[in-house]
Amino acid sequence: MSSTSKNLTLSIGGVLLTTAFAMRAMAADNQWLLLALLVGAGLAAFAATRSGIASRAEQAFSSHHHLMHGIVLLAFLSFLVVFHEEHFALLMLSTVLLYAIVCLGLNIQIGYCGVVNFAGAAFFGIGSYTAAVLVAHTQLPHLLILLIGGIASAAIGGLLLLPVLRTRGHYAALVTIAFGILFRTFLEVNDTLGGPQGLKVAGMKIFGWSLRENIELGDITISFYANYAICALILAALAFTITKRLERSWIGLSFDAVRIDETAAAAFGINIRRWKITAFMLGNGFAGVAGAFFAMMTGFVAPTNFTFGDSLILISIVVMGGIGNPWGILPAAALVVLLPEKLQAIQEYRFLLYALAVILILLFRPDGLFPRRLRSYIPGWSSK
Amino acid sequence: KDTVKIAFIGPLTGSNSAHGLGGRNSAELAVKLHNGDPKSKYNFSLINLDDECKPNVGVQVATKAATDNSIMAVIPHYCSSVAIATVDVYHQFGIPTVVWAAVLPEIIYGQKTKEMHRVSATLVNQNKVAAQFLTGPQKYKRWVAIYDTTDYGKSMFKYFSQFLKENGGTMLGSFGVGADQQDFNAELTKIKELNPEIIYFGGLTPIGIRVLKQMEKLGITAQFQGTSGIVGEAFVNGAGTLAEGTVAMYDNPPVEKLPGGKFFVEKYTQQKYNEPPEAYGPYAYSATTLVMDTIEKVGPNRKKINEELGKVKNYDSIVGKISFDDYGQNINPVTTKYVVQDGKWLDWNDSEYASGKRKLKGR
Amino acid sequence: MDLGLIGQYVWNGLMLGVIYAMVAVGFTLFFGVLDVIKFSHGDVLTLGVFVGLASYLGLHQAGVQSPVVLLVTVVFSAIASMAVLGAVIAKFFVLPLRSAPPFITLLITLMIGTVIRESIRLFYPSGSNPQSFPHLLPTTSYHFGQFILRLDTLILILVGVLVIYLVNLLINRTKLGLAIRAVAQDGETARIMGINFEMIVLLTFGLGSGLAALAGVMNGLYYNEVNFGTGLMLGVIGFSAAVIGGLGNIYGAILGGFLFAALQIIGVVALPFASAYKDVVAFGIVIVLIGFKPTGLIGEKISERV
Amino acid sequence: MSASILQCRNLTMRFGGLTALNDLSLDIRRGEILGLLGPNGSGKTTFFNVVTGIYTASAGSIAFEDREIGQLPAQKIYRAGITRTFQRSRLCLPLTIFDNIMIGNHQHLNHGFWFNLIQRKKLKQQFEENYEQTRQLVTTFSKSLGNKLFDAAGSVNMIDRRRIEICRALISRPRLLLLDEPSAGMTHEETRELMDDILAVRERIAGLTIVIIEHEMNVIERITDRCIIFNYGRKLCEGTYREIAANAEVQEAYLGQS
Amino acid sequence: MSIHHRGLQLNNIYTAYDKADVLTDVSIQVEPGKITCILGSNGSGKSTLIRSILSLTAPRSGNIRFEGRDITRLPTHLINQAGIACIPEGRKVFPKMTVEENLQIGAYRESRAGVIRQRLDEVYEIFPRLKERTKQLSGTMSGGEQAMLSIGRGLMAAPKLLLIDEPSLGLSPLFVKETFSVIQRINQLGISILLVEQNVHQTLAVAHYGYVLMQGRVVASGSTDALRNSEEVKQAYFA
Ligand SMILES: Nc1ncnc2c1ncn2[C@@H]1O[C@H](COP(=O)(O)OP(=O)(O)OP(=O)(O)O)[C@@H](O)[C@H]1O
Ligand SMILES: Nc1ncnc2c1ncn2[C@@H]1O[C@H](COP(=O)(O)OP(=O)(O)OP(=O)(O)O)[C@@H](O)[C@H]1O
Ligand SMILES: CC(C)C[C@H](N)C(=O)O
Ligand SMILES: [Mg+2]
Ligand SMILES: [Mg+2]
Repeated sequence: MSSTSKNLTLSIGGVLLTTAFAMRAMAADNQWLLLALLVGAGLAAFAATRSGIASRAEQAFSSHHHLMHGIVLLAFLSFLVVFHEEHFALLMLSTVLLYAIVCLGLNIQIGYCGVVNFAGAAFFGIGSYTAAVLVAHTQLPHLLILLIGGIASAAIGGLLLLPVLRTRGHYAALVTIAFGILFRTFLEVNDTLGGPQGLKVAGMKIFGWSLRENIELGDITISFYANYAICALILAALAFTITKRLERSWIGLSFDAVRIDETAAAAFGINIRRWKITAFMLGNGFAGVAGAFFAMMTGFVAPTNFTFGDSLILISIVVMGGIGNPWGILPAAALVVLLPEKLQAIQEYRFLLYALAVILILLFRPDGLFPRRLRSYIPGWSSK
Repeated sequence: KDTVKIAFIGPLTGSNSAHGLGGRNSAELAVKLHNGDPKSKYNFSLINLDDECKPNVGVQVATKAATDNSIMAVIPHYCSSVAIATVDVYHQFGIPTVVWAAVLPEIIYGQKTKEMHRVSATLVNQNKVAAQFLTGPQKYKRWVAIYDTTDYGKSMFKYFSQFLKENGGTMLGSFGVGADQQDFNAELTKIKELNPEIIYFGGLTPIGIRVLKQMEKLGITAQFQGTSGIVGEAFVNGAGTLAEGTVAMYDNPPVEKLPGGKFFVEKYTQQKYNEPPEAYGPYAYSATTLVMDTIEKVGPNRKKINEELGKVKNYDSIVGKISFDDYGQNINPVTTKYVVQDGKWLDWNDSEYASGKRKLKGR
Repeated sequence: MDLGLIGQYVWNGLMLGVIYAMVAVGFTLFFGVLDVIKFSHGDVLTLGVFVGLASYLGLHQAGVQSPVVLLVTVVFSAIASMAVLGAVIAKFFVLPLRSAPPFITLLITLMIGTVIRESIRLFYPSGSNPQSFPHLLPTTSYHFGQFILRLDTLILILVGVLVIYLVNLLINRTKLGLAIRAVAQDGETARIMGINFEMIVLLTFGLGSGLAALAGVMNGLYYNEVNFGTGLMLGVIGFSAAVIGGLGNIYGAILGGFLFAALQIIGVVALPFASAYKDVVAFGIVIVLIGFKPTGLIGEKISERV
Repeated sequence: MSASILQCRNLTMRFGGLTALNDLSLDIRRGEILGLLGPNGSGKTTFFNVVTGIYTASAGSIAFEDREIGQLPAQKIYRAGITRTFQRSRLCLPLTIFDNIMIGNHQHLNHGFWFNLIQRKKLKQQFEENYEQTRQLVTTFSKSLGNKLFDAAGSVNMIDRRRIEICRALISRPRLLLLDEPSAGMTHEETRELMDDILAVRERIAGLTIVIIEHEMNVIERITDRCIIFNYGRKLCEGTYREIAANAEVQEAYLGQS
Repeated sequence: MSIHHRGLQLNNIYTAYDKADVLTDVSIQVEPGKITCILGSNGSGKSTLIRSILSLTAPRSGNIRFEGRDITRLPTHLINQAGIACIPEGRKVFPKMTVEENLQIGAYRESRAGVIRQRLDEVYEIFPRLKERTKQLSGTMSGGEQAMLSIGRGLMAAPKLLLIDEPSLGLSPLFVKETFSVIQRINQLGISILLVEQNVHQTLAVAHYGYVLMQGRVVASGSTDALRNSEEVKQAYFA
């Protein structure tokens, strides 16, 4: 076997193994089994990195990206098939995908363009509330509402543009932190949007098809969450493609230049404002769309969904995945969303353990699980 | 024996976790005692879930419990804001539900469902009793209200002001505050300016303590009146001597006075839990026994359990007889007036305040 | 409005401002020395109060009655233990990650904060409930019309101001301060100059954390209540204050602290029927201010050289 | 078209109390290589910063190809055709060498969303064109560097980094190139190589005007057509290297051969 | 080779960054009171040599002795304490501190105010430009001005041995001359000097003894007179 095809096998094997693992962990009820699984995964990941298998697999992954994308999609679909009856597992899967979309947006902002955003949850929330209000008070088609959620989020984010453009570093961080807290407090004290109680949202309908109904195929009942999961998957795939293509383009290059050295970038004619605005709006748009979908999926939005703490969780996904690498976001989002959930068994100790787990991961992989690699514009391209 | 799963949901982390953990321990105690009984048909296993007192988390764990077909019933929620958000979930998945502590009326009366039942009271009655008692025998006239802006606080405030009006008291001003606000000096200074005789506080223990302490700092001498949200050891422990004379209504007599109170306290102490049962522990216990007894009767089948729960009348529990109305609300809880005396919540009627030995502020 | 009441508002604002400023100074110190934001700051503060409280309860049990002894023990146990903890965090979690992206430090300290907070809640006896913090200062009060001046508040404000002043002297007037700033700007070169880099970093983190503990104890003495979430909002506000004032600048932190307190108080006074909106207003104004002063109110004035 | 490509009139740049450029007037002629000399702190780098729009002059005017550019922001000036290197290397070290050079070619790249996200075929084509162009440019400087275009810029040594910086400035085919101490930190040999490269490039790009700040006199002597000496933010004198080297004032203030 | 050599001795030093070996078997001596220079082209490992002495990049093997004491891998600040100061490559002034504060940091180990004052005056005398700018933030100074400050800061330590890495970088010809004469003057005050430079002519003119480094190895050494005519130097610099 040639070394490339060997690496490819490694790569495919890695994806399949991860999927199998995720399924097993998802189904695990027993905390000891779960613990064993987690430790096992940690060791396996460690061994794979140390032995260089991981980086070879990664290499193959990026050079055969079409094939690999297909395989990842297949992995998701197989997840759907296995858990077709399990409402909760599918809900979790969809949540992971939606969080991933928000984080892809944050990744464009923070990882590419260097615009820090500590209010990811707030922009997610703007999308959610927009959807909640529009679903309740208008007849707009729900797909359009998704889009409007994104636009609303980007537009309200636009109010922050002036301070965001003028500040850097921690000062820019403060702008978004303040906004995040303001947003949450506003929702809590304001009555028209339901106050701290939040709002109920009707389920999503696409062209008359209600996503909130189970599908009966003969004897098999497919959880209605599968509908949501599939739609979330489509959205996530779209967001992913946009992010990845952005990176592999001149736009991505401009983002990088702005992030790394504003002064030098300006000296070469790069319009700093334009790119910061683009990244900020686009990222918030992602969050808004995901938020709108989330609202229609869970049927309920409340200020406590969108706290500063939630924004930090979103950032921790980006950081843990490896800043700037969209591929890192998926496993990190899965970890961050599922771990506390799976740890329900240990109840009041779960946040403690979750925090400890994150600390350990960061100490051992300070650049995140999958650090970003050098840009290649055309995957698999090599000069003749 | 077959094992049947039931779920308990409450705030196990976060600032209301004291009550959540007390409830959980009580529910666990009920399950333990039941499983120890050789005559029972089923073994029960209790799944404990944490709603963090956040509606969104609540919806998530409610979904988790409701969609798990092996779970036969849920005993959910301390926080009304969470409970009200989850009603749809329970309804949609048809899982039998007996609420153990949340008191917002709409949880049960918002829409008529087969699934929702509640052993604890609604907050309506306690506010009625409070308004009548304080304007009547105690002759207070001028109120100011501080309430947290969750639906619990807001709803408390809404009903109290309504009953206050009916009884001829005046509300000089009201202040909605954040559920985790630290500093109330600004609000209290304003209140000082308004100079009320009595301050109505609609909210939970943590900020109740803060408000009380900061009142003292500013030399506000008005009487302090709470709601069921502050009845519990946590409040007197936190507020110390300042708690003296605080009045609040709560829909149950003190544990010792409950029909099964002695028994409960004794068993609870035997288990050496780290946390006290808190005010709603007995309710959690009763809700759990009710669910288990129902399942014993009709077997682990969600539909049948719902039907059977709908029919509950005069069920004997440690908190007294439980009877559900058409909506599933327990109609029996009787509001009891409480007052803090020497670091303990006492039934007003047993206190030196009732006997006239001590007096509320300004009386 | 009654003059006495206005006085009361100002006085409340002063007290709040002092506490915010002390927390903000800590943030500025950490930022100053390592260019990192330590998000566990608020939780370290909380832990400090709990240590103080525990030592109070211990002594109290042992029969110690003298308020002075109790006070001194509470203050010193809190400061000393948190100073050590701050140094430990720096040594094992911040320094090893110095070459990693700054977000990592932020995240890891955030998680440390969570660990601290959850540990208090879980392992302090009935830690999930608010705890009563003892009165240890004289509570004599003087009435001037509607204005009540309590001796304990006065003492707290004076102590706060004094401590901030001393820290300021330390940073700007002493060799240690010089070393701290040198380490902040270029750790390697500072080492070449004979500065014990690690020691300075640990000292600074110890100092900042000790300061947080003191602020926490003051907060406890003022409000007579602590809970495991006490430091959470204080941390966020302290951070905001430090940044809005201008990071790395002690005066900025102080200014930011008082500004924030003022905004909150003005929010309630100016919006009598919408006092719940006071934080919305305060944070809104912060956003606007930072838009006009992108490097903080007392910002660095140098333009970057190329 | 006038003979001078850049004209400065009465330029003044103040930093607080310090006047870094003081009523400076000078002309740069089309196609020449001009040496900019002067003691440390005499305002040479500041002059570059003002011309490229990184600082805005406190007073005075700058005309590039007869068009006033004094108030324009940096990116517009670059688009007008002036590029530079920095005294302290300012490469984006985490990016590839190719990326760094492409940053210099920003204005010739299509930044449309449609183009970048959807028309990937066209993007590929533009990428390949640019790759070819970059490879050729880089190869004139160093063959080995030309083969490493997709390595991180941080992985190569100082001299190669300088080369990358110069390529970054040249890729957009500017008409005025400003080099700030390109030879700093290099040995004589390396400096000579680099200067040969620069001369070669000028051959290739007809009409390129170069201004070079240098403290290395043999370099100045070898490659400049003309020199201007700064002192205290003013023009001390100008002329060919031989002329200025013979000037007594220059000797005293700058060369130190009295 | 005596153990009680009073200057600096590097014996068989190997140093590497991550994977890349930079110094291979380097042995060097700096005689007390003398100027020793290291010549070598870009990337030959000169700065790495200095970093090894200062334990900034600790050597993998070999040892370093100063005044007979083993200082290999000693923490950097203790090496400074032993009497070795450094003027680092690229000046490395503290940009957000004033000129005077930078100089004070140079004398960090000295606690007597009077002595510091006196040294400040000495430095100001050598570099009047610094005296004009005592309150300027050093980050805003021109490249050459920063170089003066960096040298001044090194002098403030009054070290026994001064390591100087490419001091003439970016300096005007006049100033390069001045710098070399300053170096000579410092040396005459009794301070030993290890000078790393690319400026061969002037370096050889002031130094007493020299080494030539090529790809991390010492390829030639000797008195400066000898070096001036050596093949290796010509090869390294004037090929
Ligand atoms: N941003 C700034 N703020 C304050 N002063 C500055 C700034 N930039 C430059 N200066 C001052 O302006 C003067 C000219 O600096 P400039 O960098 O132009 O000198 P230069 O001629 O390039 O010197 P060198 O050859 O040493 O690089 C110097 O005295 C410097 O300190
Ligand atoms: N931090 C580092 N990590 C990895 N390699 C490095 C690092 N610093 C230097 N190198 C490599 O080590 C070798 C020697 O570098 P060094 O800086 O010691 O050379 P030098 O002789 O001082 O050169 P110059 O004249 O450019 O200052 C070079 O190949 C360089 O690329
Ligand atoms: C008194 C408590 C049981 C009130 C409860 N927290 C609720 O929100 O309804
Ligand atoms: Mg310059
Ligand atoms: Mg070097």
